[in-house]
Order: sequence, then C-alpha cells, then structure tokens
Amino acid sequence: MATMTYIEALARGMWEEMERDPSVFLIGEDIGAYGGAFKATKGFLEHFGEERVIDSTLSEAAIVGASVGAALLGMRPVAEMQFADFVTCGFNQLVVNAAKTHYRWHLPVPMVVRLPTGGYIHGGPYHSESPEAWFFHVPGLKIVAPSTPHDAKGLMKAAIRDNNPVIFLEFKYLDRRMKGDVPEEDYTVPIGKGVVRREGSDLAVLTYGSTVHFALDAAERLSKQEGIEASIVDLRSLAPLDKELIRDVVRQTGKALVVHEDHLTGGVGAEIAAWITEDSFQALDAPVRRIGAADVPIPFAPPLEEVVLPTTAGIFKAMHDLARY
Amino acid sequence: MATMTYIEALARGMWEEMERDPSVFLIGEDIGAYGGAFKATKGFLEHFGEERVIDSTLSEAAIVGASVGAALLGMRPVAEMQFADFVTCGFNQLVVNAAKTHYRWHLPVPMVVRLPTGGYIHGGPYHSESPEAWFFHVPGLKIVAPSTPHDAKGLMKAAIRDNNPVIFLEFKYLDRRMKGDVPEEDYTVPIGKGVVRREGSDLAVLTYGSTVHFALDAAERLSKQEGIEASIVDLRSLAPLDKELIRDVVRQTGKALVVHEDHLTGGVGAEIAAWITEDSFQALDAPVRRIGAADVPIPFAPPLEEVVLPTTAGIFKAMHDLARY
Amino acid sequence: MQKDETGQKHPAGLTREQLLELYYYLRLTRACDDAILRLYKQGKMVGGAYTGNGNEATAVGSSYALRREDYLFPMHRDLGAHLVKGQSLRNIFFQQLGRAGSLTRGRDGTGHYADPELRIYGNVSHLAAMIPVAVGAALASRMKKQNAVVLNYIGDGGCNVGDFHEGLNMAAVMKLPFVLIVENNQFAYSTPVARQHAAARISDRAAGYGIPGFTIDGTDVLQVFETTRTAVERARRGEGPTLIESVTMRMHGHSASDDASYVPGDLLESWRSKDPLARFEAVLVSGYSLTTAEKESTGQRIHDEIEEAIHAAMEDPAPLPETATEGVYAL
Amino acid sequence: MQKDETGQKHPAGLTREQLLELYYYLRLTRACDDAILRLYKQGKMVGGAYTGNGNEATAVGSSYALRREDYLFPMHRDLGAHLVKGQSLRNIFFQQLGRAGSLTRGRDGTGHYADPELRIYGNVSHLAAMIPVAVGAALASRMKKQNAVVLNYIGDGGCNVGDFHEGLNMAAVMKLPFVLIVENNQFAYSTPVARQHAAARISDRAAGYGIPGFTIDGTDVLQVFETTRTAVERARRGEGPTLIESVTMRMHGHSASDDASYVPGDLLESWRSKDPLARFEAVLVSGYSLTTAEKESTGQRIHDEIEEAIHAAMEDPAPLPETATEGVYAL
Ligand SMILES: Cc1ncc(C[n+]2csc(CCOP(=O)(O)OP(=O)(O)O)c2C)c(N)n1
Ligand SMILES: Cc1ncc(C[n+]2csc(CCOP(=O)(O)OP(=O)(O)O)c2C)c(N)n1
Ligand SMILES: [Mg+2]
Ligand SMILES: [Mg+2]
Repeated sequence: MATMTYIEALARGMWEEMERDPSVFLIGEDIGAYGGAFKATKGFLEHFGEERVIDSTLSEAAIVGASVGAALLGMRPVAEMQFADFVTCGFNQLVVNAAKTHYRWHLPVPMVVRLPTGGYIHGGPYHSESPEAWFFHVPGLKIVAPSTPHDAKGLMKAAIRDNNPVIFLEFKYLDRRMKGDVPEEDYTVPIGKGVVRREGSDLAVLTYGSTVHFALDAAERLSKQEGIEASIVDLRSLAPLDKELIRDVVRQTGKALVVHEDHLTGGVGAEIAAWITEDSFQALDAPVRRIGAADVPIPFAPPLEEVVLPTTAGIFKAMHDLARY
Repeated sequence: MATMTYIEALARGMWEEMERDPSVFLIGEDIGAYGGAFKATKGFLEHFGEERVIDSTLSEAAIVGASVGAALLGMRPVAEMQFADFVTCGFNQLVVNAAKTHYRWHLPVPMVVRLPTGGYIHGGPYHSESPEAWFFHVPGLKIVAPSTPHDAKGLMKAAIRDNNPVIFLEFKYLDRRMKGDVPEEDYTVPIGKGVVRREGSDLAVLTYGSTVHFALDAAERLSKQEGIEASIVDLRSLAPLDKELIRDVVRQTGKALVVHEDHLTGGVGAEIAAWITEDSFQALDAPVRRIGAADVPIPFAPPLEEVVLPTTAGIFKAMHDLARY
Repeated sequence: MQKDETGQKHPAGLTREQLLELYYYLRLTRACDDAILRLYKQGKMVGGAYTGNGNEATAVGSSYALRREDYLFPMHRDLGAHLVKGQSLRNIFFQQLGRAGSLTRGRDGTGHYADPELRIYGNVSHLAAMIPVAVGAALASRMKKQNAVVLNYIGDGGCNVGDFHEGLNMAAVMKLPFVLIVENNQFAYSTPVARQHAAARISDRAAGYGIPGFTIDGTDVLQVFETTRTAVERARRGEGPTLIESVTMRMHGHSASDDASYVPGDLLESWRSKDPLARFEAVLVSGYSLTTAEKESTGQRIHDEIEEAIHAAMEDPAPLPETATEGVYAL
Repeated sequence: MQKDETGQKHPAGLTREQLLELYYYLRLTRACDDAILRLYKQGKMVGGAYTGNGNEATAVGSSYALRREDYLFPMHRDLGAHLVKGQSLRNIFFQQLGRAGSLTRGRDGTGHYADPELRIYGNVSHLAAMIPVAVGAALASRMKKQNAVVLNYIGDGGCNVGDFHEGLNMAAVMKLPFVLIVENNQFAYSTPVARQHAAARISDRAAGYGIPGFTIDGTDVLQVFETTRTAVERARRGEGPTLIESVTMRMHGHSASDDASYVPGDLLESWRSKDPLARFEAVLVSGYSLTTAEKESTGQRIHDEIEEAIHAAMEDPAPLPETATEGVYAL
C-alpha cells in the first residue's frame, strides 16, 4: 500500500501496464519531455523511450485516428487529449472509426483515450466541459470515471487491457486534491462495476467523479443534522452501467437521486433516471431526481462558475427534499 | 394550398426566405448546379445565383465554421451536410463555436444546419445515423424535426428567422414518401411547439420524425383491433422541448411512451422520460416506456436494419403492453 | 527498362508475364464494375453502386507496387487495388450484396470491410477519416518492425477534409512508411476540381509537409506503378511518406443513380481517348505481341470468374436477423 | 521608402509619427503583458496568464496594416493586435480579471471576447477553430461589399489542426479577402517546431492552396508590416488570401505556470539579441533621432494608462451570480 494522489495513481496504472505489455504505448501532445499538461506522464519518456511515449503533432483527430490504426494492428495505444474539451476535435474519429469498427469488422480496437475533464478550476467555457454524454450515446465505446486513487489505477489497468475503445475520464479537480491508499500490486477494477461508498436506507445517490465526494460530504451532514441516511453509489463505469447494483440500491431505498457534473439535459443522468423508472417503478416511493450543471456553457468568473456547477449544498438540499418526499 | 412532398416543402421554405431576406444564403457540397444529393436545392442556383448558393469545398468543418463567421456578420447561412452522418466532421465547430458564442459574446449566430437524417433506406452504418442526442445535450443549439410537409416548410422558415444556430433534421425516409397540403402563403411553425396528431385517452405517445407515422399507424390498428385509443404527440422541436404540451397529454392519459429512431441509450427519449417522471410522478399509472434503435451501428443488409430500427409492429406492441399495464 | 532473356526491353522492369498480369487486373476491375452496375440495374444490389471506370490504372498500377506484407487502405473507387492485393471475387460480391457470408456479415457494404490476412483495411464513408487510421497502422507496423509500407488513397474532394492534413502531417513528422495517392478524377460528386483547389497541382501540397510530391498520368498503368514503387521503396527505407497525385477521369456518374449530366460532354470525350485499358492494351499489342487469342481467353476467364462469384453470392443467404445486435463490443 | 517634408526617407512609407506610434504599441504590448504577469503572481488573475513576449512585432506590425473597416481575428499571443485595432486597456484588463463590466461579463476570459464595433473577434481555446469562422467573416464581408479584409492568426502548433486546412483551402478556392499569419515562435507548449513540421518553412504550405506564401522575420516590425500590407492590399483587390509565416520566439513559458525548462538556454539567448522592441528602438534612435525624453515620456504614458486600467478593473465588481444562467440563446 502506498498513499498517492489521484493523478499519481492513474499514472502508476499506465506505468505498470507499459512494463507488463510491450504493445502498450502513449501518444499525445506534450506528454514526453514535459510529462503532459497535468504531469501524468512525467518520467515516462526517460523510462520507456521515444518510441513508446510519443509527443505528437498538435492534431487531436490524428491522435485518435492513429490510435485506431495502431490498435487494429494489435498495439494498445493510450492517447491523451490535453483537456477533455479538445476531444471535440477527435470526435469524428471516435464515433466513426473507434466505435463502429468491431461491429463491422469483428476486429478488436483496444485503445484508451484519456480525457482530463470537468470544472471547478476556473478554466472557463473551453477548459471545463464534461464530454461523457456524447460518448455514452455511441454504441461501441466504453466509459470509465474513477473518483479515487485506488480506482484511478485499477480502472486504468482495466481500460488498457480491454479490447475496446475506452474513454477514460480524469477529473482534473481530483488530480491533486484526492489522496488515498493504492495497493502496490497488480489489480484491476472491473469495467462495468460500481461500488457503494456509503450505506443508508433512506435514499440512494448515484454519481461518479468529483461529485462522489460532494455527495459523500452532503450525506455526512445530512446524517448528523437530520438523521437521514443515504446510500452513495459511485458508478465508476458509465458504459457499461452497473444496472444490477443500481437496481439493488434503488429497490432497497425506494428513492434515487442521480448527480453529475455534466449538464443536466440529455446527460447520463437522464438515462439512469429513465431506466430506473422503467425497471423499478413499483419500488419507487418518489420520482428519481437529478442534479447536473445548469444548461449553459461553464463560465469563467468564479462566482458564475459556482452557480452553474453542482455544489455540496445543492446536493444536500436535493437529498433532503427527496428524503422528505 | 398545394400538395407537395416533404422535401419540396422544406425547399419551398428556403426559397421563400431567400426571396424575403437577402441575408439568407446557402452553402454546402453539390447544392448548386446539382441541386444537392437529395435535390432539395434544385433550381436555386439558377434563380438566386452563385453568390447565394455556394457549392463549397468538401469540408464540413469549414462549412459550419464559415457559417458561424458569416452569421456573426449578420448573414443568415443555411448549411447543408450531405448526410447527417457527416456532421461529426463539423461537430467541433457546432459545439465550440456555434453553440457557445451567444452566451459568451452576446452576439446572435443565426444559422441553420440541415441534416438529412436517419435510416430505413439501406444506407448502412455511415448513411443512417440519427445525430440529435449529441446536440440535444449542448446548451446554445436548437433542434427541429418536422414530420410533415406542412411543418417542413413552416419550421424551415422559423429556423431561418431564428437568431440562434438551429439543427434542422430532415428525415430522408420521408423526403418523397410523405406528401401533404402546404399553404402557399407565408407561415412559420413556431420552434418549441409540438402538436397532437391524434387524440386518445388510454396512453400518450411522444415522438418525432419518421416514427410519428409509424406511431400513427400503430395507433389506428390498436384502435381497430383492441379499442385502445392513443394520443400521438409530434414533438416537432427537440430543443426547446414543448414541456407544457407533454405535461398536458401525459397527465390526461397517465401513461407515456417515447419513441424515436435514434439509439435508445442516452437518446432524447431518456431526457423526456426522466423529465416526465420528475414532473408528473403522481399522475403516472405506469412507468414511461421508451422505444429507440437498438444500441448498435445501423447495419447495411435489410434484414439486419429491420431488427435494429423501430418498426410499426414494435411500437404497436409497446403501446398495447403499456395500455394493459 | 529491363531486358528479358529474349533481349526485349520491358517497361518498369516488368516481365511479360507481369505485364499480362497487370492487363488481367485492369480488365478484371472493369468487368467487375460492369457486373456491379448490371446487378444494380437488376435491382439486386443493396444500397448504391460506385464504379471506378477510368480509375483502373491508378488502383491497379499503384497496388501492384506492394508486397504481401504491405498494407492497403483503399478508397471507394479502388476495386482494382483490392483485387491486386489478393482479394477474392467471392468476397467482393458477397460484400456488395450484403450476404451473411460476407466479410462484414452484411453489417456493412461495398469495400467497407477489413481482411487482416491480406492486410486490406477498407474505407468508411466519411472521406479522409481513414487517413489518420492508415497513418496509425504505419506507426504500429514500424513499432513491430514489419518492414512494411502502408498505401492509402483519397479523392480530389476528400483531400480537403481536415483529416488529410492532420494525418499526412503527422506521418511526415514521424517519417512513417506511408504513401498517399490522391486520385484526381476531376470531380467530387458534381463538384469540379477547380472548385475544390486553387492550386494547379494537388501534389503541390507535399512541399508544405516536407515530403516529395508527384503528379502523374493516372491512366498510364506503368507510370502509376513506377511512381508508386519509388515512393514505396523510399518509405521502406525509412525516409518517410510521399504524396502522389494521379490524374484521371471519373468516367461514370458519382454512383449508379447519377447521370453526371453536369460533366461537359467534350471533357468526357477527350478522356475517353485515354481509356486506361485501351491504352495499355495498345502497348501490349504493339510492343509485346498480345494476341487476339490471349485477349479473348483473358476475357473468358474473367467472365467465368465473375459469374461464379455472383452465383455464389446470390446463393448465399441474407444475414440472420438475430445476428443484428451481436458483437458491438469485443470480448 | 518614402520621403517626408524634410526630405528624410522613411521605411515602409511611414511617417515619423507613425513609426513612433508603432513604437508606442510595441512598448504598450510588452508593458501590458508584464502587468498581467504581475497580477498573476499577486494571485489576482482568474485562470492562466499567457504573454506574447517576443511576438510583439508580429502582432503590432501586422495589425497596423489594417484599416478601420477590416476585421481582426487574433490568437492568444496577439495582445498587440487588439491594441492596434483600437481596443482599450480597460477592456483588456476587465477581461483578464473576469469583471462584471468586461465585454464578456465574466463569462469568458483573456482575449476571448468580441467587439463588433472595432471588428475584433477574439479566439476560442480550440486551436485553429477560428480559422473557418474568420473565413466565413471574409465571405460575408464580401457579400456585403464592405471592401474589408480579414486578418487571422495561428501558431506553429495550431496550424496542424484540420480546421487550418479546411479553412484556408476554402478561402483560397473562393478567393476571399483573407490573410493568415502563422506565428512560428519555435514552440507549441513544450513541443519544438521540428516535431510539428517536417518542412523547413511553414509558408511552403501556401503553394498547395494556390496562394502566395512568405516567411519573414517576425521580430522586425517593419518587415511584418510591409509584408502584411502587401497581403492585405492583394486581398482587398479581390485576388485572394495570403499565408505569412512570421518567425519569432516565445520568450516566456507557455503560460505563467510553465518555467519552460525544456527550452535550450542558448536558443533563448540567441533570440534575446533579436528582441523586437530593442531592435526597433535602435532603428528609431539611429535613424529617427528618438530622444531619451521621448522614450521616457512614452514609458510614463504607458505606465499611467495601464495603472489606470488595472485600477478600474480592480474596482469593478465580479459578475453577479444570478446572471450566470442568462442569455444562452439570443431572442
Ligand atoms: C466527410 C464527407 N463528406 C461528404 C461525403 C459525401 N460524399 C461521398 S463521395 C463524395 C465525393 C467524393 O469526391 P472525391 O473525394 O473526389 O472522390 P471520387 O468519388 O471522385 O473518387 C461526397 C461529397 C462523405 N462521404 N464524407
Ligand atoms: C485543439 C487544441 N488542442 C490542444 C490545445 C492545448 N494547447 C493550448 S495552447 C497549445 C500550444 C499552442 O502552440 P502554438 O499554436 O504554436 O501557439 P503558441 O502558444 O506557441 O503561440 C496547446 C497544445 C488547444 N488549445 N486546442
Ligand atoms: Mg474525385
Ligand atoms: Mg508556437
């Protein structure tokens, strides 16, 4: 066991997989000598060499597309977008090539696209977006979203070993804020499995990424202040979703709140809420509630950003109201 | 009144707006002398001239981006993607520039992007997709989805007059199959307003585009065979959604089925179902049901495509089961 | 030129046998396309039909420069390249007709398949989207020390999509074993090349990427072969990519449903005299004593092969509906 | 060269007054950037801080070639161009500090604003994404018969994004009044230009688009001005776009949080001797008898102007939270 930050842990996951499997390589902008904008790949170039740590041209479409091509030949590329926002430039390659190839050609496309994602860092409209809903709607892609150092390493290793294109969400807000115990041995966190972070019988909160921590804080306060006990489910994977776990927790509590940082309308939460309702209608004591960012671009000035993104206070209130429903 | 096909009607809408307003112009691939892949702009070049009917280079990102630039200067571009599928190449421009400009700069971006959309034409995985869910999740974009010639003309005129970027879904399947009465005078169909196509008190179907017609067929059969009466709501606009109409119809019937041709998971239907449940939980006698394409790329061979896309039979069965719930 | 045992000089260093092979592939390509059009008119096709009439020398001549271990990433008018790289007529027609036994099991059509054994990776509809993918294949192939080259194609229209730029620039910077042929067939759907390019030669783009560029007569199969071979050899030596503009004419409409009435009649006429097949046949007749018997037997062989493949494709069932939702993800 | 009343020759046909104006803008730009860095270090900035140190001659010299009616689409190191085009220091600092009274009302930062009155349309973060937009502005401006030119910028890194290709090619084919400056400042974040380009000169890309291309010394404000003026005049005559590669050096890190330790010390040193400000000052001192008093008064004026703007920005409130969700859509 070692104590690591979130970003150290995901880097550790990449490192171990590169040691284990020579077909794993990295490609992205400034990931070599510089070690990446968030320093996730610091030291990789020196250790693994230029051939496996590729400082690419400034070309997101080519980075993603070349990853598809390399994956088709049996390599396991791990591509970095400098910010998740820029994946819009590689969007076409992801949805047209990465996602549809296995269905059409029956050939695996084992690749990971790392997306440093989300807000709470005063990055403004072009460095704060959450891209997951777009890819969630695309058959053929997997999406993982770790919220702890433990899962960051374990999901990274699982993503690299997966034979499909995996979108790896790295929550920038957690990069250095989140520290935790990380086993030094080889382990993976299975893609498609969520985890209950807190048990409670009054309501269930389903969430992922940064908002897992806000929800946990809100749950503690709610417990202390009102004696209301919430289960907090960290989904960890968005595609595939851990529907069994969601079903279990929702049926136990009869009330569900979905929380994500991404915009509310058409977000992943919409699917989760719709599915829960279809699946467990009789067990619901209240409508499934949702919290997400307001449907506006993420603004630059801190007082504006604070209104737009979900907060612990907002989650607290929604949990409270739902428990009282 | 004249009888027109769906595509003739939307072309008529463009034509009238170009006559009315010199700032309206068209840009796209093969839209000039050739009149467009679906012949929507046949005759436009001859009438309006090269300056207003621009056969562009084969460059979707530049077509969308240039439209944003022209709109910023007060023009009203109507851009055509040859197939909706290719909007993935213009995706970055739509979400980064078109959508976020008004919020940031307080400048209107009046532009229309026409997307010949959807399947049922044996087009295979790259000529059959439904792109709406991606844009539905992007604050700053509007989306319209006419299902009749009347609405095709009226929504086209409304879209061109709107001061925001509007995604205009043209259902290829309806282009020539759908004929109807179209007023010759100047009218618009307001963006954000749905319409009830059929009244019934047993359940409500909420849908748009090609599947409106399948749902109407299914409703007729259901009425004849089982005496079950369904309301069919043609949403017509997806962003903004006509939530008032949805609420009214759902509260009257207590049961709702959302149907769209787009993939089920994370589709527009998820948001509609989630919102209905939050908004009208007490009025629901059954969980909101959804029908959409299976979560796989749209396959090429007809027997496969038929399984993947929604059918009248499938809608019939879902309506039947929901009514019996 | 190279001399064979009889002392005769051969163009491009090819033996008479090889020249006859080129001839066979040119004719096979044309005949296949014609057969596809016939099937389309008979209503037997699924989806549209795209032919490479006028492009045969470009597709055949260029791919003939590849070795078995090289990779082919063709575009929609490169049927000839598929064939030269070893694809069977069976697989071609199964794909066209969306059969259960096709390489994509009916999930995709036309040349949109992959055949990793033959190292053929077909196109997708989104123009230029395969360029970065092909570049990535070149990168992976180099990492795996395969000593292989990737040959990729794009049209005079498609080369204006951003992926062309990003992919070719990346390949150039990384000095990857990558050769890109721009098939300048004068039109992109209905749009003439002058509305897609302000430069006189598309190969002028090469300098901007710091790589060699050539503009060649795409109706001359030997010139195409020789230029591509030079580029492939250079790539194999580790010296990086080459851009080749092969100038030809799209003699048919964009697809079978396009009558191409926007193409000026005299333009079409002037290109008809450069028919790649007729040109090469004339070379063979005058320089290599191609006989009428040889011509006829080639025709007969091709006819029989195609009929057999079509027959097999028609016999093969349509894919089973229950397979439609399988295999979106790899295990 | 042009002579003024005293018979003295002036470079680039500029009067002494104009030369002093250029000098003022160069110094203003540098001083503004320094002030921004100070604010950053004082923890007063929102978000990151990007300076154009080394790029002043490129931004100032090029935009000085524009008329009032022309359009400016600058990039993130072109503060000087904003200023030359008439932007107030007030608006610059309000933007940097995310104030309620800023042009974007705190919704976006730095140069990410638009000022339609001044015909300035700022950048977005996504590199090259503004190129097609600027091309569309050139198209619209021509349609409106404004006789205006659009001047747009991109970096040595950003020019490898697909939008560069699509936008510039479209502009070339349509012969739009569009001038694109590639600011080759040797690095894109940490990546040296040799890892972004295999060609020796980025301007070699111009030929591929059938337009003129120039590579110029981007630290020489007069050379930048003259070349841009030639391009702008050509564009105004309706002869289409020009691509200008302006070669300079990014003297600071990518942003204030980057120590640029990856930049070789001797490279930085060699560029220091070409400091655009010092170079031009030397020209003015030797050729135009720029006096110490003039230098000092310019410095004082700039200092006062900047202090006043910063003061106003610090006084201005942060945007009100309740405004955050307004105005996603236009009415
Ligand atoms: C990105 C994209 N945009 C538009 C299309 C529609 N489309 C298919 S082929 C074609 C013309 C292609 O012209 P060219 O690249 O010159 O190839 P050719 O067909 O002439 O061989 C177009 C516009 C497409 N397939 N992909
Ligand atoms: C599409 C895109 N990818 C990545 C980035 C992250 N990024 C911001 S600036 C920069 C380097 C830009 O280099 P260059 O274009 O040379 O401009 P310079 O900063 O040197 O002036 C990068 C990689 C971005 N903003 N946009
Ligand atoms: Mg062509
Ligand atoms: Mg740079």
